[in-house]
Amino acid sequence: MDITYDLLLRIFPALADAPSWVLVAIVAGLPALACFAFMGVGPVIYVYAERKISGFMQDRLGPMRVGKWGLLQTIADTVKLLFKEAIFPRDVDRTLFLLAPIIVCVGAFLPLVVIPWGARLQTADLNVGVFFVAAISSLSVIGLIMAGWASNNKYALFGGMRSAAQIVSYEIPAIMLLLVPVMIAGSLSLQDLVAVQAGGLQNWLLFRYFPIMPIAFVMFFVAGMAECNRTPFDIPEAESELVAGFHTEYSGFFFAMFMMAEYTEMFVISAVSSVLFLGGYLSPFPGGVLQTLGPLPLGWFWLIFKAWFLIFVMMWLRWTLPRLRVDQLMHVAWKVLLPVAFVLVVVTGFFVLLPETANGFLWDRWVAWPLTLAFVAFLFVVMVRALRWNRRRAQELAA
Amino acid sequence: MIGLSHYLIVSAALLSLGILGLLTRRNAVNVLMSIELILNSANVNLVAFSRFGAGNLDGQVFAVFVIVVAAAEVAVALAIVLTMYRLRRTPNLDDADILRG
Amino acid sequence: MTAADYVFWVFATATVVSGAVVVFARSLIYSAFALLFTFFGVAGLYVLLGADFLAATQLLIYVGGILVLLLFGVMLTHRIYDLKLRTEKTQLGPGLIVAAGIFIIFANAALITEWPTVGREPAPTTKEIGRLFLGEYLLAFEAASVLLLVALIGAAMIVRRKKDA
Amino acid sequence: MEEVLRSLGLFKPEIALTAGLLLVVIVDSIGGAWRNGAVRILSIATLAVALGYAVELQVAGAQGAIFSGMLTVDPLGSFFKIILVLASLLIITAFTFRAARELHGLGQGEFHALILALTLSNLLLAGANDIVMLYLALEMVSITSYVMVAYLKGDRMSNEASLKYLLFGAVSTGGMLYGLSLLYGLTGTTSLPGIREVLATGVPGPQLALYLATLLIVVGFGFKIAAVPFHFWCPDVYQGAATPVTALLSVAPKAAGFGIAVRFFFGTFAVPVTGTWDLSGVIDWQLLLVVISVATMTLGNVAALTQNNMKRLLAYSSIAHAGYILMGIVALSDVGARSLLIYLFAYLFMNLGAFLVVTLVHLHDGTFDLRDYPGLYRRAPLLTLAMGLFMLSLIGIPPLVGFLGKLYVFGAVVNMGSGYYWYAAVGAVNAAIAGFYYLRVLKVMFIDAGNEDKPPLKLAFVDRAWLLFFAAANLLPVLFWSRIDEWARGAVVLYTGR
Repeated sequence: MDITYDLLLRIFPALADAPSWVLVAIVAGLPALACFAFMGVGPVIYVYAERKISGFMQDRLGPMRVGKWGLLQTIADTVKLLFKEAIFPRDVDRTLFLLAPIIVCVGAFLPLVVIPWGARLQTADLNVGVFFVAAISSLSVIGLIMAGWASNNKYALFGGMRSAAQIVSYEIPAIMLLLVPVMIAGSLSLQDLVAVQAGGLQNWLLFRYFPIMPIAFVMFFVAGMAECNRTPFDIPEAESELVAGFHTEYSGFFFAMFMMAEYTEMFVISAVSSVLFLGGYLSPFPGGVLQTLGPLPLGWFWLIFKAWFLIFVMMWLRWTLPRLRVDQLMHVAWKVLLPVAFVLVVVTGFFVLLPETANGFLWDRWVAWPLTLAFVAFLFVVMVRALRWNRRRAQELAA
Repeated sequence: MIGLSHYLIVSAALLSLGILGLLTRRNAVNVLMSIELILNSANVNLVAFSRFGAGNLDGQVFAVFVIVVAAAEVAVALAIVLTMYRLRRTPNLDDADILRG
Repeated sequence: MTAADYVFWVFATATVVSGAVVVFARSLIYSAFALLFTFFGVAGLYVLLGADFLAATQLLIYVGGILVLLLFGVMLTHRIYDLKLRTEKTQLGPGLIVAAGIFIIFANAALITEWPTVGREPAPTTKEIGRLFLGEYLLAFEAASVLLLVALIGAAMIVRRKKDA
Repeated sequence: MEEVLRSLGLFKPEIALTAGLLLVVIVDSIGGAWRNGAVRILSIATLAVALGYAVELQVAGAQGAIFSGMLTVDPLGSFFKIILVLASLLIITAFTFRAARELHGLGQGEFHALILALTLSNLLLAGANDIVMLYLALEMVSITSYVMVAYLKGDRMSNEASLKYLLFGAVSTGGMLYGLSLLYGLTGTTSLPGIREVLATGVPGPQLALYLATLLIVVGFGFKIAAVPFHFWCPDVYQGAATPVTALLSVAPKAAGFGIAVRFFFGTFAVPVTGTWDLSGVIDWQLLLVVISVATMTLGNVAALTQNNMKRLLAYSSIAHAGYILMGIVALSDVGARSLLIYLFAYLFMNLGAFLVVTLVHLHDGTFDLRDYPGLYRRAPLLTLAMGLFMLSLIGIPPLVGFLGKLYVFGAVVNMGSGYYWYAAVGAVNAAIAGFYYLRVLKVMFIDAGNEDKPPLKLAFVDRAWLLFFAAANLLPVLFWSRIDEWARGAVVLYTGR
């Protein structure tokens, strides 16, 4: 809040004389408006990207009709959704039915308040930033249960309960893993977390403490993906089992709200992951190159770039991995992620205490980040080769 | 100006609502909710005193422990309520009446 | 009134009104969802009181943990296709009188007592609370972990269906 | 860091219990056919080590506040530690899975882990020196007890008992928490010595909040020691829980509750003067406790008269005994505190003995009903004689330990002056009422006819040994009473610093 206030006064010094309530309204309203705009427009882009990407991955073109390369397709879809009649089935509990999408949306949007777009571009630099994100994201659980319950439909209820169980289970390892960067930075504030990663790619937390942080990052990302119910963790809305999960009965605008919340949540998870592990709004080049372009700060660009890359990974994984069963899902959360997370936290605690490694291990500066990059590249190459092999095989079969 | 007494009155209201729930509700889960109201009222007290009265953080730390205890209590309580439901298909406390004498 | 005062009234009203819904709602599920707003309102009061860490804790544990548990409790102890979930209320009259008496006594006590007024300006609490946990309250912190362990063992033991020797 | 290291030296019994608890959990989760035996041996060893450390603390007369004033260590606390650990040790060795029919076929690992956790939290409660620690320890004791009561999970009575216990407990501790929050608001500190310092100078202005706080805190203690009118849970819980759990609950949490009550009322709500304490502030909690105590013993005894279920009978009897023990707190003097210690010591052996007999009868006959007890003398003379001894001890017949306990308690009250003679008289009348139902048990067992056709009870050797042990523990202490008296006298040292 105060950051916005400072920024505002710098741009319009005349506002200092305005009555306090005007200032408060502007300071509270502007970021809210900005976030809301971002939330409104973001999903349009994500949905288009998702459809195109899945198209390419499945060897088809995706939407092509509306606009050049189908660019206007999602806009048309949005307009259609907004003007469609919102149907209320006869036996739904109207109050809760209406309240549920609102709560889910609030839970998805509120974390944006603390996401830093730049050193001074942040709605509120909360002292408990990371903790706040974790706390707020539990809000959507309630919304999902509420939606499932209010629909008065057994598939919706099962979907709601499943997603609640899933989110609650994955929240625990996710919060444990949040602690790893927090312990290294010694702060819960997202600004401080970014600040410790300053100085280029090799200082990103992902590339420090070599075997620890890459594991922590991957696990956090997996847990985060499970929290926003993405494939392979989309059991709550598994269309082959539950029709469409908790939003089976929703249509029109309210359905759009759920979609908006889901994509926003994806963005939040990706943005938080990049803040925690990938240097947030910092540019990857050493010495702050390209951190600003002339007078224009580029922090927001880097953050969105990293976040969108992670969103791309999510969409990529969607078409790569099959859906898990419920028992496998719980197995992953409780018997794989959680114990490893505990071990990581304890080990990191020891290493943070050791003075020599206070900034990562000795080998981190030279060895760790190339190794991590090489590993990622290797994964990429393997995946591409597998895809190529697949295609060749398909052609052979066709021939 | 909002001061200590405002918060204390909110807390007193929550406390009496919790007690009202205890006295009038017959469903075990509902009684648990009333207990949560009471715990929350005590927490509001503790934090308000920490801010306006005592001037130290002991109250806030106390409140954190209260929240932790509440979580443990609810977990055990729901386990017991679930067993009760499994044994006699009702969550109503009035039906729990085989122990008497 | 300053802006913070308005915010106080909003949160206080939300807390008390939703607390009343918890107690008076005919349907159990409404009580449970009203509890969400009570917890949220209380968290808002914490923020106004300068307890940011506690507010986040309140949301994380009460909303993300306890309330979800309670909702599961509600749904698992009812036939879940029954949307209404009516619960019985008894002794409403005497209960109201007792509760009103308690409210009057405690509100009166809050108003007439000369509380200490040292006070503490709102300031970030996270670091200080962390220090207290690992310093002055170290033992309580460890004891709380034992308590959680016991609750975990106990709850798992109670709901496990099969007897295993 | 130095503070922690210093504290750990005075914290050995609790450390032993924590380590044992974790070991038991780990061993139990490893599995294997040998785990039940291993868990049992591990728990016994843990409790024995903890007992050793507690005795060491007592002998050394260690005093001081540890962990930045969270806990105190003093001879009084060490005395309670010894009693609490001893109670758990006796339960684990003499009762549990072999002797208790209800527990047959249930998992042992969790049971032993829970007993260790309960003991640990009892010790923390008895030594708490800060209201945060007090509340936390109280809830630890309570939550562990709820789980233990629910241990017979397929059993409706056990389930219902635990639900009642839990709801009642949660409400009373919630009320107590509200009282503690008011106390924090009034004094601005959570440390008990700090609170005493503020209360000693007096709270300015109207005292209503202080009264409310005291009242609510008494609710919490009253629940823990099952004093009237917070006793409703007690008979149901005692009846519903497995007998070893009942036996443990009737002694350990109650003793811990008295431990913290003494600390609270003597150390916080009063100012220590040599030999006696003076009331601090304006709260006349003595009067409040006198009323509670009289109501507790009277109601407990009267209600016990009509009971036929032995567990319920012993439950009401334990309520009545809590009333007697409260006399020691009301006395507010060294003599009072000493009488409380001695009464608890006596109560430990007589009550556990009585529960052991009830357990053994249930093991062989499968009944808790007094109406199934006739003819027991002919079928199991040793058992019946031992029961006779325990019953006489509970009445307070010389020269058994129960008599000595009552002697000290009544003496402490008489010591307070002529204004309290009536209080001692009420106690004496109550002891006479109590005689009726204890003697009724004896009459049924020795004189009444019935069950002639049933075969004699074949007690295992271990059970006989334990019966003899408890009988001796009731009979023999009178022989070296001066030592015990000296021990208790030396234990009445309350550390009230920060």
